[in-house]
Amino acid sequence: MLAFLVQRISQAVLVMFVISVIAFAIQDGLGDPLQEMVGMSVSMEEREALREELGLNDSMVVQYLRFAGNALQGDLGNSYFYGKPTLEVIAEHLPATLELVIGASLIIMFLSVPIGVYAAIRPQAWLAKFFMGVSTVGISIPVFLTAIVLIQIYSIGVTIEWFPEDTGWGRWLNGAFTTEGGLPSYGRGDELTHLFGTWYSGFFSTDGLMHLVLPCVSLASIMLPLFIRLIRAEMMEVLQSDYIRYARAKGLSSMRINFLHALKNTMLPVITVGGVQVGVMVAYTILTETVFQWPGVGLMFLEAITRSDIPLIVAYLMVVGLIFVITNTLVDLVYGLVNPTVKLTGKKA
Amino acid sequence: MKSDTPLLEVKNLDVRFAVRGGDLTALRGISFSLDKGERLGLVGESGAGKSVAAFSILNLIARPGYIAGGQILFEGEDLAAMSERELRKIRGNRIAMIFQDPMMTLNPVLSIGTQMVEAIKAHRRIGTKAAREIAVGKLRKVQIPSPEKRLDQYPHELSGGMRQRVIIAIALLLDPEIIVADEPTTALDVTIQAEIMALLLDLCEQENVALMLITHDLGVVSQVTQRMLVMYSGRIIEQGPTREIINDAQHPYTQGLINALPQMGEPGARLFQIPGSMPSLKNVPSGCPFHPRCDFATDQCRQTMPEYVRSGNVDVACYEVSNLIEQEKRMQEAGS
Amino acid sequence: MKKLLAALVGTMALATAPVALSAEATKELKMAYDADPVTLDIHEQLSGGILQLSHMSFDPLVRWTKDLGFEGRLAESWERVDDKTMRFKLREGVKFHSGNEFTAKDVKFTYDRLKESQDFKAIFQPFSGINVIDDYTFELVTSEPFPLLLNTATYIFPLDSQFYSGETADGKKKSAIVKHGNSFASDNLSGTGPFVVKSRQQGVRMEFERFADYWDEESPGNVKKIVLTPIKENNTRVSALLSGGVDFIAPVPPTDLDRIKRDKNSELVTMSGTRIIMFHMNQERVEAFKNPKVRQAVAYAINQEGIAAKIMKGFATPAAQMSPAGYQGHNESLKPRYDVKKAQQLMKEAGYEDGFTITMMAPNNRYVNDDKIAQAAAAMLARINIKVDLKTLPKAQYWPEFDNRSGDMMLIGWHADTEDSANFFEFLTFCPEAGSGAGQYNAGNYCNPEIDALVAKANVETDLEKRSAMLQEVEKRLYDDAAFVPLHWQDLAWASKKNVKIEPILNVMNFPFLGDLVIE
Amino acid sequence: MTTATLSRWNRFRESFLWYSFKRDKVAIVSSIVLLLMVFAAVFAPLFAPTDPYDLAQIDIMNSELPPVGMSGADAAFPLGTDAQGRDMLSTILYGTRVSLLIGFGAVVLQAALGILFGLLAGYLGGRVDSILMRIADVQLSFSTLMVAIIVGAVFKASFGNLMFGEIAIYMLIFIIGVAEWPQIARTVRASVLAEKKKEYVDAAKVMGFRTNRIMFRHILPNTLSPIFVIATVQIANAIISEAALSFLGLGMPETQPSLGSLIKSGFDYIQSGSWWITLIPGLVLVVLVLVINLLGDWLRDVMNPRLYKG
Repeated sequence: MLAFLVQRISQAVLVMFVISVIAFAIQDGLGDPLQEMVGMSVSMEEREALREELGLNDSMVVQYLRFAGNALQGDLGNSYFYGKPTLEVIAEHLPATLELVIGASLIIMFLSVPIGVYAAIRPQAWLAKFFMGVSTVGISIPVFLTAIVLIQIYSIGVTIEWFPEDTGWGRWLNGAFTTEGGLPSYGRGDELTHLFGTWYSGFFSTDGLMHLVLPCVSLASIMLPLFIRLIRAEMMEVLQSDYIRYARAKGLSSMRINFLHALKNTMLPVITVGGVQVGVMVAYTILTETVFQWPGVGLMFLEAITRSDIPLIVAYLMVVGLIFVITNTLVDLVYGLVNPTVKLTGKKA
Repeated sequence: MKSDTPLLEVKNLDVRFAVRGGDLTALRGISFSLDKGERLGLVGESGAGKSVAAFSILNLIARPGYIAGGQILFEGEDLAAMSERELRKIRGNRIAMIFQDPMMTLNPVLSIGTQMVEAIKAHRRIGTKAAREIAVGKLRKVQIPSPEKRLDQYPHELSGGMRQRVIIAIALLLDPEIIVADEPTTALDVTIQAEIMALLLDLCEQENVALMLITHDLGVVSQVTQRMLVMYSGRIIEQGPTREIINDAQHPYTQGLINALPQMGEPGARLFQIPGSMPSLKNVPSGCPFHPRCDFATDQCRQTMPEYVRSGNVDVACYEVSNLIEQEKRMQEAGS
Repeated sequence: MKKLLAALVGTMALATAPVALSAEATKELKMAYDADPVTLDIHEQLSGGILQLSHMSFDPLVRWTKDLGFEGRLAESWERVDDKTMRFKLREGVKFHSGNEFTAKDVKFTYDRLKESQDFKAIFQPFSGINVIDDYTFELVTSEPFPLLLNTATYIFPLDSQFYSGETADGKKKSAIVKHGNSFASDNLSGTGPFVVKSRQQGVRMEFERFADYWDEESPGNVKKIVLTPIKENNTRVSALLSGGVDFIAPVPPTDLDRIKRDKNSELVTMSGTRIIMFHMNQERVEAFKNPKVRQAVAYAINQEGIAAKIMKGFATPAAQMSPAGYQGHNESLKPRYDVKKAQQLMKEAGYEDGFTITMMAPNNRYVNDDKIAQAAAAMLARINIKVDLKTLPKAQYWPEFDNRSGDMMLIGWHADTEDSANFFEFLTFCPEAGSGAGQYNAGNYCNPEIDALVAKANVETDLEKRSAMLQEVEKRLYDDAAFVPLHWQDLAWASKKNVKIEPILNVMNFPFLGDLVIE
Repeated sequence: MTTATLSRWNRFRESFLWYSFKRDKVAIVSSIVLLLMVFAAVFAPLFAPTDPYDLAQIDIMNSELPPVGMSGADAAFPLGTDAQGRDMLSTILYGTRVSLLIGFGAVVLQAALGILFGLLAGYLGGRVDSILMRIADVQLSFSTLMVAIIVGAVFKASFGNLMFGEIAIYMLIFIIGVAEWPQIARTVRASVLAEKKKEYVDAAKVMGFRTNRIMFRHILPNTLSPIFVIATVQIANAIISEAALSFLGLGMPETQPSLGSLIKSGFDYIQSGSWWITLIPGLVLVVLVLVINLLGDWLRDVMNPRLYKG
């Protein structure tokens, strides 16, 4: 077990090192941070003086060595825009993104498992076909379109008059589709409960939860279809296997066969693929946070790009790299726990 | 000890597979019966429908197969017509099964204990602790060393032979009437095969459990079973007491099978081979399905399906045999 | 209407502020701008956001009125002693948020700090000194006669000198201006303004609360608490207003103007702005641009009305010059001159009938619809066979390209800090000269020494009539010489719920005086 | 019956693939729609009434005209015009061509890299395998977006800005190709590991074939079916990634719009009247991606024999 963790930690360090080198190499391509810091009418000498002060004129190697030196003591430099250490800025914004990812993952888990299993057991049922159809369409719609449509329907509200008002059913249908909206369409609301450190959570107040609804649903809308199709495919394969047939031969109830015997075997590949997708989801938060003005690391990263706040960009890329390695390690640990045939040192091929 | 009504009676069972381009008939109206404590062997080349017959008893045929006709009477009820809910009460409880490959039969991610306890609790209202004791008892009965430890182990931690012992133990958990064993030892290596088969035989005798043994190994059938059926492309072509058939096989196909067995005696003799191979279900020959490979095939064999005719205690479906019997009868009448 | 500078002598009556007993402040305002202030140190950066914060938590000596006149705030009255000095009389009994008394020494402290600040240094360059006469009077002295003294005075927001002096616990000077680090002033604030900063999480939320003993009793403002949330994405910001999440938003993108007008419980206010959007034609990079005929052809080919109507959806005022209406240099006679035939004819006369290829660069997230404007312009130039390879960039990447002039035609927008025409010419059309910083943003490398001399003369001309005439002459000359291609002045737009009366507190400089805001 | 040497076409017609294709209505409809779209996109210059890349044809005055059938529509612009006055129909046709080009191009690159690395990792195993898989892990921690930003910056530094117009397509193909190759590599590696155990590989070794001959001539053909399946899904993902990149302003330039950048440019108008500027290209994008996904699903079920459908 220890060897496994050491191997992962070394991988994390390698990943962070590689990212920091790449990020520094493209520094000048990311634009000039000075623009954001000085007014338009500041003369060239002033800018030159400031550039000198910030050490931007040094050669790239010198800057990187200074950065690496500090990084070893845990100081990833100061963000130009926030004027604070980058790690502090990230620490402030990370909880918001993590809450988004947690919310979306919960939605995904509670929806994809039942739907996936149902679609596997009764592939021909029209409801299963309906779910599969919706999930295929879901994958094809870019997230920012879903987000905007959600905002329009559920927070601003949309009045439908397509159906003839004069007929009974027309009026009923119009009524059914018209929404007043009301769900908050931006930000995390102001009733956040403080958990620890910089983690202010929205899960513990109704206002906080209301703010979480739309962003989590749109973030989940990217991954949900993927998981449904994955669980369905794996489950159908497992249902063909001998031990399932043997379970039926033992006279077990179909509930037990499906939700214990089959599901446990189905979840193995889902966990490995799922783990990777959680890492990818962190990247998708950038789109979701932009549309919902969600103060997470995604929006922070995008603004850092527009402001070419280079220390923050480098720090963000390293932290995301670290998060990815951590999720991978967790996935392998969980896989080891669930799958008895795997000893923790190596992964079953 | 033939009781009047047999424990299990299969009457012209039809099983078909709904595959592209029309249905394929896997079992063509087979009938046989099994008495209490009796050991019946099902023999035939692979593809003859032995396994389909075994699985159809408990209606476990995987899609796209389905029971198309006939009855399976067990203790007065027709299993073929029974609902899934009632059938479930019988599976594992009254009729148990043993599959071929122990590597695949046990669920890899659940412990042996879980898979045994759940079988008991599916049919008895009993606490887990009591169920575990029953399980340990059965494991001891199949001679597994330190059974308590086994309950918490996982299938991948046991050898093939050991696993098949566990599966036999599971089959006996609820003192079933019948055990259907689908080539229980084929997947094991030779040394273990004899051991496991002997174990199964003793336990069936001790517990007075009827055994329906599916195998392609005539040696095993001749030692273990009391009656046997010989199947060929979905039909029973010969059935009767094992001793009688082994010593004096009537049907040419059965004779071919027996002659194919490596005999002790003549070293270096070439083994007899039945020419050709088992027809696939897609194009079954007309009349008697064996006719293309039969030396005695006549036009009659090629057109119509021969009826069963009794010779001694053996029922045989072969024109050649029925003609011989006719002649003997005529000779006896002429002689007497 | 000519802008009347305050009379030489005499106090500016306070009557202009609407007289009403200061209502008892109880209301809460939720507002959303596209960005929140970068820092609390109002001398750290000269930008719209910082000036908006200044007007909320500080008070200037003098501030602009709606019609570009002056209104005394902390300065009760002022008079010109000679053509180089102006004496100011301060209001008494004004308190800082920290409770300290406001006196002339705070003005001196603020003046010295402004002289030190990298961003404000240039604007206060003409000032040579300040001398405090007594607690409530001081004099500002300029090295030369300087007509825009009051214009610059609008940038002096007196700081609480006691609060900002001395050292912090870890030995850092409290008054230090630190550009990228964490200074005392960037996190703490004490001014005389209507609102105290209660809490701040950068990029997420800022809370203000009304200053209990705010000096301006006559202010009608009844807002007790303000919550400012930055919403970057236009769509989300407008949705936030329409869904009732916020009460007041700015800026409003042109595409959403009629959506807000149609919404029954929100109200839209627009005003023509003072930011000119224009193209430079780089003469050094493209030989043809040296020929005035070609430059005029380009000027004739661009359809300012079309862009303003279609792309800006009527949300911009087409321009033919740099100075917007209300500035001294605004020359009524100059009109947009869109005429494709004349443009083609000019190209033929200049010998470029079959045209040439140029590169065009524009930012895509700096000015309203900047990338769409550039595309439209490129399409218009194609009509006179000028083939354009357009490249739009985010602002952080665009400005370095602008500094090393890497595009043949480059888009730029400019708002005069001094609200005066001379500022446009000094930065955009003066012959570029590294030393003095003149023509720092002249991406056209246009150079006309006589025009530069005329502007220099105007800068020291204190007689307003003469000064206006000179500046208008400069605009005329640039127009005839087609030194640049003006497009339009960007309008300003704000939107709020019906019960939030924003119209009276808004102005052309986009510094909403939230202290006087009334919510029904 | 003597089996005549079936021509490749007969073998195809007899195959299970064709059989299940005929019976699966969804597959038929999706492939027809896909073929139509590809055909229209490839021959865009013929079908499109105007050439959206020729700026002279664009007149700012007829911008934001609604599609035909709505008030104020202009017959010359069946699907209306965008904010620049460009005809939507022709811009969408050219845009679909760009998006398809990026989708297919990126997947070809992904497949090339993925197959090469997957084969090497799977077949050689040991250190090569762990190194390649570590690179894949690092790669996966960079989502497509971050790779786009980094590669975009590198391209700018090396090629300079002004050439951006021409190289945008190749850059995007390179970005999405480089960002997503691990997906295919992992699939290939998994199936190579499975194939490696099979006897025919030992047989080939015994016959003395060199390693890469075994890899490419023997193992690869047997791993084609999963690659083919994942490739179709990756095309759909590539098109969606390009749309996401365009939304953040990192995709195709306005002058040569892809479907994604068309949606982006119309994005501000979606809630304010001229909704068609975003929704029509959005619809085309969704249909295109949906059709490819449906074909991918069908292919996966057909190619994966163990997944019998009842």
